[in-house]
Amino acid sequence: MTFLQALRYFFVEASSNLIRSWKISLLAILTIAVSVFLGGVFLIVSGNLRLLADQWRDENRLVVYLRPEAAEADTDRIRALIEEVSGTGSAEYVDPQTAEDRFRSAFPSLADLLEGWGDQPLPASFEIPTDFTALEQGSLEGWLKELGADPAVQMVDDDRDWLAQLDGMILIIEGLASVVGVILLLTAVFTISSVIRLTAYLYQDEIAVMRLVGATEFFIRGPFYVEGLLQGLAGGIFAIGMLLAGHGALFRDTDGQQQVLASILAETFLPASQLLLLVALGAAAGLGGAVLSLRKESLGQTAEPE
Amino acid sequence: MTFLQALRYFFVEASSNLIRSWKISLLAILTIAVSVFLGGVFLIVSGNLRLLADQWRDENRLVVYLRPEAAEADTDRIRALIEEVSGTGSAEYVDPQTAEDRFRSAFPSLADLLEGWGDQPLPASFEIPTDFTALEQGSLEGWLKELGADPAVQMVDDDRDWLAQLDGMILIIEGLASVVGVILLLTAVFTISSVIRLTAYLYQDEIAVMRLVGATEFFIRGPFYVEGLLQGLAGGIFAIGMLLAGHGALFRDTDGQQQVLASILAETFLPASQLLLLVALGAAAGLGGAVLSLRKESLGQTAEPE
Amino acid sequence: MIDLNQVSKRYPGGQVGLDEVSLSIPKGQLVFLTGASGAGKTTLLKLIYREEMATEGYVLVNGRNVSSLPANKVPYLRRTIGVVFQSFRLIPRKTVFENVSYLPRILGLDHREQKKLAYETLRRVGLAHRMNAFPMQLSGGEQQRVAVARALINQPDILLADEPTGNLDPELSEEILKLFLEINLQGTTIIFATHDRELITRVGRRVLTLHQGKLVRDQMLPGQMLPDSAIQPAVEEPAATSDLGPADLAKEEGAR
Amino acid sequence: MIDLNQVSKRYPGGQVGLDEVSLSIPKGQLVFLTGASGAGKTTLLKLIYREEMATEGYVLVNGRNVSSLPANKVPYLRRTIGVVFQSFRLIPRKTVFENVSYLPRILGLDHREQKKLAYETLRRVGLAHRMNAFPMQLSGGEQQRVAVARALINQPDILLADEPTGNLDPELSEEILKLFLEINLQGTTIIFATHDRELITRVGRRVLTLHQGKLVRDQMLPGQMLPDSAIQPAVEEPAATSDLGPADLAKEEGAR
Ligand SMILES: Nc1ncnc2c1ncn2[C@@H]1O[C@H](COP(=O)(O)OP(=O)(O)OP(=O)(O)O)[C@@H](O)[C@H]1O
Ligand SMILES: Nc1ncnc2c1ncn2[C@@H]1O[C@H](COP(=O)(O)OP(=O)(O)OP(=O)(O)O)[C@@H](O)[C@H]1O
Ligand SMILES: [Mg+2]
Ligand SMILES: [Mg+2]
Repeated sequence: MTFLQALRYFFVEASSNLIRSWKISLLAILTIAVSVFLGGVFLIVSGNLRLLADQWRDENRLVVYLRPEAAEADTDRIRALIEEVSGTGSAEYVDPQTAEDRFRSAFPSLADLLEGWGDQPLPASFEIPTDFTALEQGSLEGWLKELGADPAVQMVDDDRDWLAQLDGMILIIEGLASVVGVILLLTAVFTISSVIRLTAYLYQDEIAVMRLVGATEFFIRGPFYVEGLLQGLAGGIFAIGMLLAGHGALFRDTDGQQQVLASILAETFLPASQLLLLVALGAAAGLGGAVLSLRKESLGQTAEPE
Repeated sequence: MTFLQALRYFFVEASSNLIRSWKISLLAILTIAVSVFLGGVFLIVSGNLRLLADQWRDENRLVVYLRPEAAEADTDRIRALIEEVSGTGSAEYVDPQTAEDRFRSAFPSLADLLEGWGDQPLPASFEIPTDFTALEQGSLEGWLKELGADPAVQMVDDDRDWLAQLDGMILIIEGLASVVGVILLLTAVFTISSVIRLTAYLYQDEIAVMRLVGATEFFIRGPFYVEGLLQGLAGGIFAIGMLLAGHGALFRDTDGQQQVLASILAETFLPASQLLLLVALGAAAGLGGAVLSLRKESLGQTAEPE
Repeated sequence: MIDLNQVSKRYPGGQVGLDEVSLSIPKGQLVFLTGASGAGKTTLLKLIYREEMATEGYVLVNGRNVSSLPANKVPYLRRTIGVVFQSFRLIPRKTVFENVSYLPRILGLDHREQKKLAYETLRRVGLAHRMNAFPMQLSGGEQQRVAVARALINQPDILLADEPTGNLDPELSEEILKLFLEINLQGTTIIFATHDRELITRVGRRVLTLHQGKLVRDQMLPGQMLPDSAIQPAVEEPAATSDLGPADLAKEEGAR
Repeated sequence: MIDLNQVSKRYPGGQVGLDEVSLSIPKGQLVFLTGASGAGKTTLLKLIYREEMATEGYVLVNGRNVSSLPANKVPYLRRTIGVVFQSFRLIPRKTVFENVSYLPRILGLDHREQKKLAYETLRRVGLAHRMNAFPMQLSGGEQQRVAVARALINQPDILLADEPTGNLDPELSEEILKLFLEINLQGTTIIFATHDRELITRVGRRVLTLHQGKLVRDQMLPGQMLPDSAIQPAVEEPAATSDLGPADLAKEEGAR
């Protein structure tokens, strides 16, 4: 038999087995589908959280407060000093009035506090996006010191406190997701190999007979491998379907509060490349399970499952 | 055979089956263990998050700012007005100096701002813990209005903005955990019933023979039910062991950042009652899987798994 | 004891298992059942212990219609019937002892009595020394004898033996036969399906011959071989229900 | 073709399967293998197609030591050996056709040829009309004939038949026997394990008798029954390897 003929034989054999033992096949397919689905949920949620974090990081700014007595020349000098590093046009000048307006809208409950502090209670400042990561940590520190030492600068607020807090939160959330993710992955692998191993137990009499009438391992295992592969593919595709359906349902039937949750966790769906990855994962799981469960040479030598 | 004899028979039969088919038994036990373990992780994490949230909520206060010109009599009047509702001794008076100290330590980067605002930049205030939920929403609103209308009161900051944000965050985290939890639960039930159903397929020839030699359903199913129950119990106990071990490991081998994460997510272990619940869950899963998989009258009528 | 009234069994695929068979077997009778491969012997036995149900007609066992028996009563019917299955049907996960003593065990016999009973019964088929072996560790003939022991252990009212000597050498077949004759003398009704014509002619008794699902012959053979232990018949020999005389059995139903 | 040299097989439980058996079977010979239940017949066959391995001595098939054959060569050995297993060993998930044509199929025969070959072979055992049935839907004798067809389909060099007529009526046994004689004439070496002494004496040829794992008799019987189709023997009759004269086989190995 040529290799192509053999391949054809494997596929015919595998599909007829799939159809004949459709209950068990369905079980295996669903198991893989559930696992891949969970993987997909993890990818979606972690992807969205990462997006959110990036957004927060983008919005974070370095603020250089100027002394109230700073002249226009001082302001220009400081701007030049800043843009030398962060790039031309990157620094936004916030005059005292704007600062006050922003404070009022950000902390309406504290707005009254400003009343007692006379006219122009907040200083002018420069705000610079912190995404200019070209500068290394060491030289950034130096530059910040230099800025802070400028006589016209009252204070440099680089928000690193807050950034650290943000990082901590992202870490918490990602950590949580990773822990759950790893556990899920282990469960999935475990489940799939359980199901396929039990299936192999069911087939072991059959395998024993094939061996006894002169089949080589290649012909015995081929159909099972292809069966595992097909089950895995089906499971993966099914999971993608569930993900799509679930994603759709999440954004259709939800009211306000849930809507917020949904949009934070699952606004963006997976890109095609990751969908493909998930299907490949399902196929690999199916094939891997089959390989794993047929691994032992001794399998099929005894009719009694132990 | 008396019922007690029958029960004894079931146990003897079940344990000898467990020992003889120890590979498959181990599979079932591990599956249940993994599921119960995941349930336990969920309980621990959600319990700790809830604790954290409660802590935050406890620390949240209602703040009544007094006008700078408020006299001592005004202060006493306001205190009476507040304690009438929140209970005697509940309101804490924060004088301007304390307020300033607190601001400085809370926002060190903004401390310089206070310099320009003259002496006593922050007003005196009353802080009241918000855990007096005895008042209904409607009357609380009225009371807050009344307070705000008092001539000596500059502003009532009931932090409801911030509370809403906190609630939102808790909702997000709990929502995330719940979604994952529900999916996990479904996976566990699915997995267990898969494993037990496949096991039942393995036993169906055996069951058919028992039927043919005159065994009643009671005697056929009894040992399988007990087997499922024992597997479930073992799985549950094993899971508790894993949880304890995992919890221990988390607090032994971690450095700073992870330590923070760990203490937020898993500081407190589960109370005995919840541990018992988890073991019971495992047992129920094992028994339920056995019942489910032997449900069909037709099972064991044919030697060929479909 | 066992009555079939115009019984037909058509399998789902359209195969005819039995075709309008009527017969009556009184209590205590030993009946041989013969016929070519695929003639319907196993089918007939299956209808009696209700592994299969008749598609037409009815089967009475002890006067009760087997087909209309509610499902939860079927086990009690089967406990009064010992069956030696053609393919043995031993439980691979259980030892010889456990296979044989399954029914006594669920009937509440204590362990020591089970052991004694199983030992006694296995000794009679020559397998007492293999009590703790698993079926897969036995030769074909040994498995068959375990199946025989299981059918006999509960002293059933009816014994259905489907080709119980097909894997045994003549000497062992003879011993199994004697065993059957003995328990028959104690009142057990026996239907013995076999291809072994030599055995049938030697023993005599009533012989039912099936051909393509039809009962084509119901005859009484002479040559009443009795077990060594039999001093006098405990049950009187029932009259033949067919008036076909004894004939050369070897010439029967040659066409397959 | 098949040589056993001081071969012993002791099973893990301590059971003796074979005990120092030496024998030689030349190409093209038809040999009967007999002995009481548990005597070691199946064990001897298993050693030849290497389902079991000898614990002592060695088994040569076609001059090659079967025990030292690497695992990946075993399938090629087995393809030259057709085996009718005592317990049939049909695959329940596959139809009769698929069971029978499994080996031709993996050897690369196209579907039409498989079908033709399977039909031809099944027709010879009288089961061509049940090609699409599953084993569970067949009677015991029908299953046995499927097992026979599977062993024959690939025209093996060696045929090992373990009690291949135990579930068949005398007429069918006769036909199976004729089939074996025919393929024997075409050069296939056959070992035929059976309890049917009548059949052995009628056919004649060489008879090996086992008793408790030992080869206790190796004799040549007269009465050379030939298949109807045989005009003249294609293979000359090999000489007996034992000088034990023909004896009354029925008196052999009575002690169990
Ligand atoms: N897997 C095994 N484990 C242990 N003992 C075994 C095993 N297989 C066979 N035996 C023992 O080896 C002996 C020979 O068995 P074998 O199957 O060769 O007998 P046989 O001649 O084929 O008998 P039969 O006519 O009953 O089929 C028997 O006593 C049997 O119990
Ligand atoms: N489950 C089934 N489905 C379809 N056909 C069946 C089934 N069981 C038996 N048959 C068919 O019914 C007929 C009678 O079968 P049965 O098993 O009663 O024969 P038997 O007399 O016992 O033969 P044997 O001597 O070969 O055991 C056969 O043609 C067989 O193929
Ligand atoms: Mg039959
Ligand atoms: Mg044998």
